[in-house]
Formats: sequence, C-alpha cells, structure tokens
Amino acid sequence: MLIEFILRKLRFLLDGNNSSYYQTEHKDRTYTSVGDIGNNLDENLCSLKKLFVNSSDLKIHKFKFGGGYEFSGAVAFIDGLASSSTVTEAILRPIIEWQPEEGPLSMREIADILSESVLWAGEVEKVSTMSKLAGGCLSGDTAILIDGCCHALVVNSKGWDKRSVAEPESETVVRGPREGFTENLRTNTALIRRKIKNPKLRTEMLTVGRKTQTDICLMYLDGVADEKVVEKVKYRISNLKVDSILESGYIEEYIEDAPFSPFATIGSTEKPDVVAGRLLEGRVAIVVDGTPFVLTVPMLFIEIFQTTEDYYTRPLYASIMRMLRMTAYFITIFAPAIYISLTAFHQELLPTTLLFTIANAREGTPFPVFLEILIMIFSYEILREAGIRLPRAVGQAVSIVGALIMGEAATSAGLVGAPVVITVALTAVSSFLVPMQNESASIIRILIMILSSILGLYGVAMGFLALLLYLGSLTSFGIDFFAGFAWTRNLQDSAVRMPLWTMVKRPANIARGDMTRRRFFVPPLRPYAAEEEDDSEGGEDVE
Amino acid sequence: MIRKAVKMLNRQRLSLIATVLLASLLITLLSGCWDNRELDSLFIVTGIALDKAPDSDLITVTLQIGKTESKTGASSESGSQEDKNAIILKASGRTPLHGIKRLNFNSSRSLFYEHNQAVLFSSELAREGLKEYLDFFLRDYESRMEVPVFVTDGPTDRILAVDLEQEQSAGMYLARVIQDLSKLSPYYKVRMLDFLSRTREETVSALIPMVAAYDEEDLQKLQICGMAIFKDGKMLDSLNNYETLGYILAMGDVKLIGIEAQSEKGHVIFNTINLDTKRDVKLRQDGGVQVKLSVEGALGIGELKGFNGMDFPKVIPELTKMAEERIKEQIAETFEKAKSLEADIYAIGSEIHRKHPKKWEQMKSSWGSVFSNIDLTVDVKVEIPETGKSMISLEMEGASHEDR
Amino acid sequence: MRIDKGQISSRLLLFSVACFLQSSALLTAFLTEITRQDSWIVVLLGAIVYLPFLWLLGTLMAMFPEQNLIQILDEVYGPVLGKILGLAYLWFFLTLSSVNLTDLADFTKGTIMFRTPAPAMSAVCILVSAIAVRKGIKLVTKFSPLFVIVAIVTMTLSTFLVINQFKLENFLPIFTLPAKSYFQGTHIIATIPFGEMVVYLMIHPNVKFSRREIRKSLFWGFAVGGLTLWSTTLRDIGVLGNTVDLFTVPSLITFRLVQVGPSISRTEILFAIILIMLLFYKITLLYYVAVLTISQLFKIRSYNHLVLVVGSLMITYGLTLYPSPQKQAASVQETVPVIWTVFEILIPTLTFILAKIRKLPKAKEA
Amino acid sequence: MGLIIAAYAIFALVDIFPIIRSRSWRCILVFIVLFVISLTLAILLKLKVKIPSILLFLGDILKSWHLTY
Repeated sequence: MLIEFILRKLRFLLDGNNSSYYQTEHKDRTYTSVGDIGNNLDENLCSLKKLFVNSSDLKIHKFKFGGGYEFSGAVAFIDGLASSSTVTEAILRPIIEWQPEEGPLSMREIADILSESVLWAGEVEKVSTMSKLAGGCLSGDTAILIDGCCHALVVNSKGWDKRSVAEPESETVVRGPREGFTENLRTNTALIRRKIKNPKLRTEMLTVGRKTQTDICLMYLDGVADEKVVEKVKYRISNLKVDSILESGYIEEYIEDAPFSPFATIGSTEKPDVVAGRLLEGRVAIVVDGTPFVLTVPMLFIEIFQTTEDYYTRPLYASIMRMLRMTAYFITIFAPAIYISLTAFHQELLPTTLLFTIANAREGTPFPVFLEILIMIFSYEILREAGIRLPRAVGQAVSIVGALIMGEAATSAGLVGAPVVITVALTAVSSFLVPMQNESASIIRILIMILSSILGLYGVAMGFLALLLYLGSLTSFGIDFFAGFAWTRNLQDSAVRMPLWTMVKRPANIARGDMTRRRFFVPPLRPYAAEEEDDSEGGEDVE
Repeated sequence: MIRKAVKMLNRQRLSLIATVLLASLLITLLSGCWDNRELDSLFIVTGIALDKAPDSDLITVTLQIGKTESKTGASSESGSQEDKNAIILKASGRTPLHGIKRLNFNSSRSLFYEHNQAVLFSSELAREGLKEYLDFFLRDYESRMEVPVFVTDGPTDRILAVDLEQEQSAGMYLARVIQDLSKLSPYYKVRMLDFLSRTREETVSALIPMVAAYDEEDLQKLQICGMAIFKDGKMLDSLNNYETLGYILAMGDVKLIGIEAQSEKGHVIFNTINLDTKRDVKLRQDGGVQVKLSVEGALGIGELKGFNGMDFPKVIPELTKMAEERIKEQIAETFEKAKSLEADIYAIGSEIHRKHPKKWEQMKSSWGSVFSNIDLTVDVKVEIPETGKSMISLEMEGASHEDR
Repeated sequence: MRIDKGQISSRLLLFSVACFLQSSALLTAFLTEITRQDSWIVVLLGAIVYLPFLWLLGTLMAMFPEQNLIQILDEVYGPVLGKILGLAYLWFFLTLSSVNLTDLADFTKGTIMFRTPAPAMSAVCILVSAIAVRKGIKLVTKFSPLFVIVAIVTMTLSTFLVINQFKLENFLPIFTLPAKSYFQGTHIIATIPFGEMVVYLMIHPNVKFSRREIRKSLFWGFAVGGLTLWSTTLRDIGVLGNTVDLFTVPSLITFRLVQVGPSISRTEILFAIILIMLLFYKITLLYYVAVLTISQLFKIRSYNHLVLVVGSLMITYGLTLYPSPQKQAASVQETVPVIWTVFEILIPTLTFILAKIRKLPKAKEA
Repeated sequence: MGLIIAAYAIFALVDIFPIIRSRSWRCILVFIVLFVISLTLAILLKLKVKIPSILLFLGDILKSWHLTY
C-alpha cells in the first residue's frame, strides 16, 4: 500500500497534472435538474415543495383573483427573508383587487398585465424555469404562479432585519467619519455611493459559490481604474468554481497573486471613506454580501503605513507619524533579533556601562538569550490572542494582568533578564502601530530571530536583504507590491505625506486614465488668492 | 486554464516544501552557532597590565575584570581575590599571550578584551623595552586600537587593585581621567595606535602618561604624574607635570590649562582660552636644524595677587609680558630636557621626513645628535581679553581712588 | 531568443553601475599595500586610463542593442571560435563571482564572525541572492538606488565622524615610490573595480534605452561609483597615514577609530554590515550574469532551475581558488590584473575592431 | 560529511522535478554536469584533499612568461 502511495506521488511529481483531481469533480447540479414551470398550478406547487423538501420556512399561499374570481394563483416566499408587509401590501392586495376589463384574456396576457400595471413592487421579473424561481425565493423575493401560465413572476420583496451602520472596532479614528460597513451588500454600496456621487462609479454584480450563491459587487471608477486590473479581477472571480463564499477572506485567498506569502497583497477595510479614497486612486473595490470587510485591489506595501487620519490632519504631523510607523514596523521585526546578536555575538557594540547593566541582569539566568526571548515572545502571542478572543471587558484585564505578572515574576525569579522583558514589550507595542501586518510580522520575526541566533548580525543583515528581495518579488494583480526606494514619481505619498495641494497626479503605477487629481494652484497663503481663483476646469468634467 | 492554475499551485507548493526543508536543514547544519558567547560566560576585561616578574626574567600579566553581581541573588562567580568591584587575575609567562593562555586553565569563563579600558606597563618593564610585547595588542582581533596606554610609577598590580569608591574599576577611572585631560589638549591622550605608529618610526620618541597610586588616610587614590619618554620602545626618563605642560604648550592646540606667572610686582594665574603653536622647521646649510615656534592665543585672568597701587590700564601690558615670558621659559625648559636625552618627542624628525624626504635619508642615521643641537626660537604673542567677573583686584582698589 | 524578458530603465542601469563600483570599496586594501600614501592618485589614474574602454563598451552596446555578449561573440567570430570565447567568458564570470563571494565570506569572518566557517556564510548569501536571481534582472537591479544612497550616506557619515583625526600631512611624502608600483597600482585599479563593468555587456539587451542614453548612463554610473571609491581611499589615507599598509582592511580600522563621545565607539560592526550589503549586491549581479551566460551558451529556455546549482558551484569553486589570504593578496597584486585585462580589455577591443572591419551591425539591419 | 550530502540532496529535490517536467534535455544535461562537479568538489574539500587552484596555475604560467609584476 505504501509503495503504491509513493508511486502515485512520484507520478504526480513527474508529470505534474494531478489526474485524480478531475475524476472527483462531480457535477453538483442536483437541484437545477427540476426543469421548467408547467401549466398546471398544482403540479408546479408540488414540484416546488419537492425541491424545498421539509424546509418549514417556505410559505405557499393559494388565492383566487380576477373579476369573478375565475383565475387561481399562488404566492411562494420564504418567511423571514421576504418582508411580510411588502408581500401583503404590494403584491396580494393589488392582484386581488384587480378588476380585469372584458374580453377573453389568455394566461400569458394576464401575467404581462400583472407585471406591468397591477403590481406595486419596484422590480418584477418574468421567469420560466423552476431553478430561477427557487433562486428568487431563496434571495428574499416572492414568486407568483398563475394556473395555466407557464411563466412565473418573481417580485423583489427583500426585507430581512439588518444591523444599523455603526463605528467599526478594528479601525478607530480620532478625526474623520466614523461610519463603518455592515453585513448587507446594498447598504455598503450605498455608503460608497454617498462618498463618490459620480455616474462613472461602476458597480458590477457577480454571484459566486455553487452552494451559497453569494452576491459580489465590483466597484471601480471608469476612466481612472486600470482596465487590465479590472479585467483580471473580473476574470478571476467569475472563474471561481467553489462551493461557498462566506467572507471576503475566502475571495482574498482565492484570487491573490501569491497564495503562500505571509504578506496580504489585497487590502481590506471596514470604512467607506478609506474605500472611497482608494477608488479615487484608481483601485477596484470588491464588496462581498454578508461581511463588513470590503477588499480593495491592488494593494501596495506602503498602504500598511497609510491611515485615513494622515489625510485629515496636518501634513507635517502626518509625515512624522508615518515615519514613526515605519520605524515601528522595523522595530517589531528586527528588535529581538538585534538584541540577540548584540548580547550573544557582538558584545563590543554596546557601550561599556550598558554592557555591565545587561551582564548584571543576565547573571545566573538559566536560558541562552535566544531561548529566553523565544519564551517571552511566545507568551506575549498567547496573551494577545487571549485578549482578542475573550469578551471585550475581560479581554483587556487579561492582557494587562498577564503581562504584568508574567514579566514581573519571571524577572524576580531570575528566569529572564529585565532587558529581555523590555525588548519584548517594545516589540509587542510597536506591532500595534501597524495592525494590518500584525500576523505577517510575528511570523517573520521568528524567522529572523532564528537567523540571528545562528549567524548574529550577519544573519540579521542577510535576513533583512531576503525580506527586501522577497517583498520586491511580490506583485498584487500585476503591479509591484513593494516599490520601496525605487526612483518613482509617487514618492509624494510614501514616507512623507506631501500637502494635498501638491499631490497633483494620481499614483502612477495604479491609475491609468485621467491622471490629474486637482488643478495645481498656489496654496491660499496669499491674501488675494481666493478672489482670482477660477476653478472652472477641475480634475475631471462631469458630462 | 484550470490545468495551468493547478500547475502553478503545484510548483508553488513544491517550492514551499523544498524551501522549508532547506531552511530546516540550514538550521540543523548551522546550529553550531560558533560565535555564540553568552554574556554570563564572559570575563569582561577592563584593564590589562604588564609587569616584570619579581624574581625570574618572565613578565606578569594582570587582568582586571569587571565584576557582575546579579541582583537576583543567584550564585556569583568568586574571583581569585576578594575585592569589592573588580576581580584581579594574575599570571606570569614569557610573553603577554603566554601568560594569558595559562590564565585560561583556572578561570571558568572566557576572557573578553573588546571593552578593555586601559593598558598599563610598569616602569621597570618599560625601561627594558616594550617592543617585543606589543605584538599581542597589534595582532589580536579583540584588542582595540583606541585604548589609552599608561606607564605606572611602581608595580602595576597595586594600581589595578586600587579600590575606588566612585568608579566600577580602576581601568574605567583611568579612561575617564584621560578623557577629561584630552579636553585640555589632544596630546595628553596617547592611544595604542599613536604609540605604535611612533614606535614604528625609529627616529621619533613616544610619550606615555604616567600613573601613580598614593594613599590618603585610608583611601587609595590614582593620579597622573607626568609623561614617560620612550625611544625605540625603551623608556629613557619621565617628565613631571610641570615639564609635561611645557611639551603640551610646544605642541599647541591647548585649552583650559592654568598658567602661573610670578614677578616682583605680583602673582597671577591665567586660564587659557585657546593657545595654538605654529611650527616652522628649516634646514640650515651646515646640516643643522632651525625650529621656530610661534605661539599665539588668548588668556583669561584666573586670579591676581599683588600689583597693589597699579590701575587697570597699566596692569594688562604687565600681565601680558609676564605670561609671554612664562610660556617661553616653560617651552624652552622642556625642550632642553628633550635635547639632553636626544629624544625627539616633538616628532620634528617625521616632519622633515615628510617635507624633504631626500635630505632626510642622510640625516636619519645621525638624527640623535642633530636633534640635540637644534637651536630653538620661541616667540609668544598673547592677549588677555577676559578678566573674569571683576576688572580690578582688591589690592589695586586704592590706586584708582586717588587718581580720580 | 532573450532568456530574461525583464525590462529595466536606463536610470536603473545607472544606479546599478554606480553601486557595482562602490561595492568594491573593500578591495582598496590590496592597493594600499603597494602604493601606501599615494593610492588616491593611483585610483584617479586608473579611472582616467579606463575611460576610453568605457567609451568602447558603450559603442559595443550601441552597435548590438539586441544581443548580449555571447551572441556578439558568435556573430563576430563565427560559431566555433565564438563558442570557445563564450566558454572562456563563462569561466571568467564564474571565477569573478566566486572570488567576490569568498571575499565576502572572508571579510565577514575577519571582521565580525571569527569562528564561523566561511562556507556557511557564503551558503546563506547564495540562498538569499538566489531569491533575486530567480526573479530576473528586474529584482536584481530593483534596489540599486537604495544601495547607492546607503553607500554615499555611510561614506559621508564615516568621513564626518573621523574628521577630527584627519591629518593633512599624512599624505605628504608624495611620489616617493618607484614608478613600477604606480603602474602596477593603476593596472590593478583599472582592471579589478572598473574593468569588471564588462559584465554589463550581458545585461544591456534588457535595458530600454536609446543609443545616446547608453553612454550617458554608463558614464554617470562610472562617475558616481568612481568618486565614492576615490573618496574612500582619501579618507583611509588621511586618517591612518603611515600605518595604512599595516592592516588587512584599512577602511575597517578607520571605522574602529570613530570616537564620538564616551558611548558611541566601536561602531565598525555597523559599517562592516553596510559594506557586506553592498558586496552582496555585487555578488547578486555577478551571480545573475554567470547563470545567464550558462543558459545563453547552452540555449536553455528557462534558467531559474539552474540558479541553485550554479550557486553551489560558486561556493565550492571559490574555496579551491585561494588556499590562504597571503596567496590571494600576492596573486591579486601580480597575476590577476593581467588575466582580467585579457577578458576586459583585449577581447572587447578585438571584437570592436573586427565588427568595424566586417561592418557587422549593417549586416543585421539589411 | 553527512550534512553536505543532505544539503545537496535537498536542493537537488527543489530543482530536479521542474527540470524533468520541462523535458528539455539540454537543461537536464547541464544541471547534472554542474551538480556532479560541485558535489565532487565539496566532498574533496571536506576530505581536505589539496585541489590545485586554477588562478594560481594561470598565474605561474604568466610568471614564466614574465608578464606579471
């Protein structure tokens, strides 16, 4: 048995196509084989019931309508998804009160009349197959079947209870809008629309996932976003042969360029003004139904250090904060490694007095430096995870108490030196400055620590170069992920956030079409600047 | 399309497995971490001293180790000699390294020289010549080039074992003292590199500060007591603090030094604001060398005594004349001593070597005698811009009243 | 048939050339042993001597914009001789990269990690540069602006920190050495740091630049790199004076003397790390060129499977080259410049003349 | 000794399968030749066998022609 397994693995490795993969792909089309809607109402209803076998929330109501109540029809909807008020008011009441004029009416004309004039609902669709009818019911619409007519009407009556727009916990902000996305797709697209009132903001709907049929909306500014990226996103999403999409995280993994990299190459955010900002820079937003996290593609490494407040506060302060975040990111990855290499390999770099203080602290501690730091970082990760998983009130208490006790007890018991606790605390705190890259930072930190415990500062230097090169090799939808230090024009928004009135061009590597963001005008420093300013031709003209 | 995606996935998955394997192998392969020296497995040397062994012709190497006591009460390494803040290790051998190697057998931790603060030679050893003992400091990776060098007046272990209340160890104390002195003038601080480069030039003689330990009631104190003169690695003689001042003034770039002048009218101490010396070396036809030192600078009056009955406008020229006299006298005095010892401590030889290389070839062999009959002219031009807070001293008070 | 489709801009080439030259700042140690205080003059002379060959390099690139060195050799010398010369150049590039790799490992072993075996360090270096070489020219030259800026900042910072120990008379006994050592010094400088730019004959097809821009970017890269090299030598001599030939790596001892207040001293480790990163860039470039030459010679379509093998060969071959540092120093001063001249100056000039006689580029356009 | 064999085996694993899959005989040939050379060199070095260095060899030839300094 073992040999056979090895042979199969070898054959797989040698010829590369995993043949077994294709046999198992069964066709999961069970419920679509039900076929078309027939003329007889009862037949249709019983096939519908056969489809939704023992699902208690499917409501079917038969009624008679027409002048002399000669026609019979039925209404089918899922209780909870469809709002009962729309079903009764907008659908049942008009049909029943409808008085047909004289003359014989064929079933087909009745359906047309109903859909055009009688029904008060906003969106009515004529459907001929059972699968569409079932799909409509499942997404909250009401299906109207008429005896003798082979078409059914699917009326939009979505009305489940939604969460109201609230402030997102993950991205708290001092200045700037506080509204965050909700789980409902329509509210999210509406929030973005309110930010960018421009007909060129395209919203294309896609449905993905055989079992879950999740709605995904691609939003991009036509003329600003790069067509190639839009095509690529559309191509990758529409070709997803997957079972289920429950959160935008699924989409992120399926369509990103480097599936195995610890770095996320697709940005996700919960705030509409962030998405609006990124759309204006030429990116494509992917709004997934059922999750408040909207993906923005393509993402650059620099976006880790850009927060919304940078653009709302003073440019000077914002630039200093951005540099602080960059140093924090460097510290959170390299601080433990540098500490190890300084105390275990190159003691001569430390000034003499500092060396003696560290030597005093380390006197008698049992573990070598590398193991000591590894233990402390490991316990810090446990504490952080505990802090997140527990309910909010308890979480805060746990992390503080844990840190205090752990640090204090370990030092006094002589297990760990005080400088080690300080370094790990510094690393932990600085990792909170770049929340998006938290998980990748903790992975890379361990790798570089191992390197530094083997080769000291040389290992750290090689680790830094490897990280730099690896980042350089990543692309996000064809666009260089880490353009860092390259001689590009959009340095205006990287390490330093230049004042808004100087940022005339959109980022060169993302936007393609209309590049000018705002006409270059002298800042209103001169007293008379306001009068003579005729901002007639703005960045783009609204037809 | 799917086949391509799957192939891409296979390739990526394969390369991931391989890199993980390679990395893990790298770790096992390299887990030797050769250079890893834990801090608590080190003896941090803060002072090295070489001395003549009392009886045999060996030398004793004394290492001063900074003591690290752990606050957490864990076991502390007991040095061979109970001492409050420094452990002293002693060993004797034919050369420094030979002695140190013998030390390794009885000490539990490896020696670490990077943080060495001072290198001391005892004067007897210095008199016999240090050249053959310098090679260890030149060749060893861990010995630093910018470590200050000292000659001790008497046996070195007494200096290193001195128990100072302020500093952690004598080595650090000496480094601090020299650091402050170098603020007065850079020529006080003699680093290993300067000593090496001067010993390498056969004609130039090096100067090294001398240290002496003296007892004050029960406390032991360290004090810099002048400079030792070396020629070709051998110590000839030493300059006391007063003569060293003359040498410092001759070399120039002097700050904060106190200059004392005495005359029948009164006594004054100046604080040097800055004094710089321009040196002009000319070769005479008859093979002799003529050196002209021109000293300029500014002095501030630190303290006045006497000059009673003189008003301020008359005192200043008097003081200037006294200062210029004094400086000229001091420089000449030290120069005389250097000439008597035929020790070119001013590195005039290397200056000639640089400026007139061809003539230098002939003079090189007989440089001792040429140096001893150099005729030196010193002219000093000093002004006294600063007189401190008060202009006139109390004794001078009476005179100004009568004039008005 | 271009193996690596990556395209880089001419400005990136400029930075890559500058960084390539700056990273050989370590090699001035060989020079100072011969020409002590006058090495800075020799560096200048070497640069001036190399200028005509730089012009020749530029014209060769202009004449054959689409073909790299191996293809040029095939076309100018015909298939048989072209192949032989191609193999010779392959040996040359392989030796060049393994010498530099062993240099890096020995330098690190000599300055930072005294007891770690050198092959361990070169193995790590190869693994890291394999990431870049696998991805192609775009990634290899992507960070050259960063390295150039870091090199310039380090150089100015270190000069500034050591300025107080800078004595002008350390330069003084000028022109006291025999003429032969000046000639030898210039020859070393002209071939080892500057001559290695012949490597760019393999890379120029991947660069999008017009004919005029080629020489401009090559020249500016050469100027920036040469200037930094020259000022490094100046600084070392200014500080160390007559002891400059005493030490194996003078710039390292200069960094050791940095004494800014009581605390900031002994910083030569930081400077050594930066020098290592610069040398890493040079090794990655040479590694890429070696792999490209092999795949060009044997017409292999995708080269990134050969990367690790060539890397391992570089490590092992490098260890056999110089059994001891003394032999290395001796050979670098005497025999290596002559061998390098053959590859860097004689063959390119011969190709240039032959191409002009047979009016080859015209044949291609017709 | 074992470490070297393990190291070479691992990095061969990384590259051999893609090369075989790419089915280009030329590439396979070059790979094997280079692999063998570097493996033998590594083993010889490990066994402290004195391998004459090419550069020094060329140097001696040039010295005999008095072309060097």
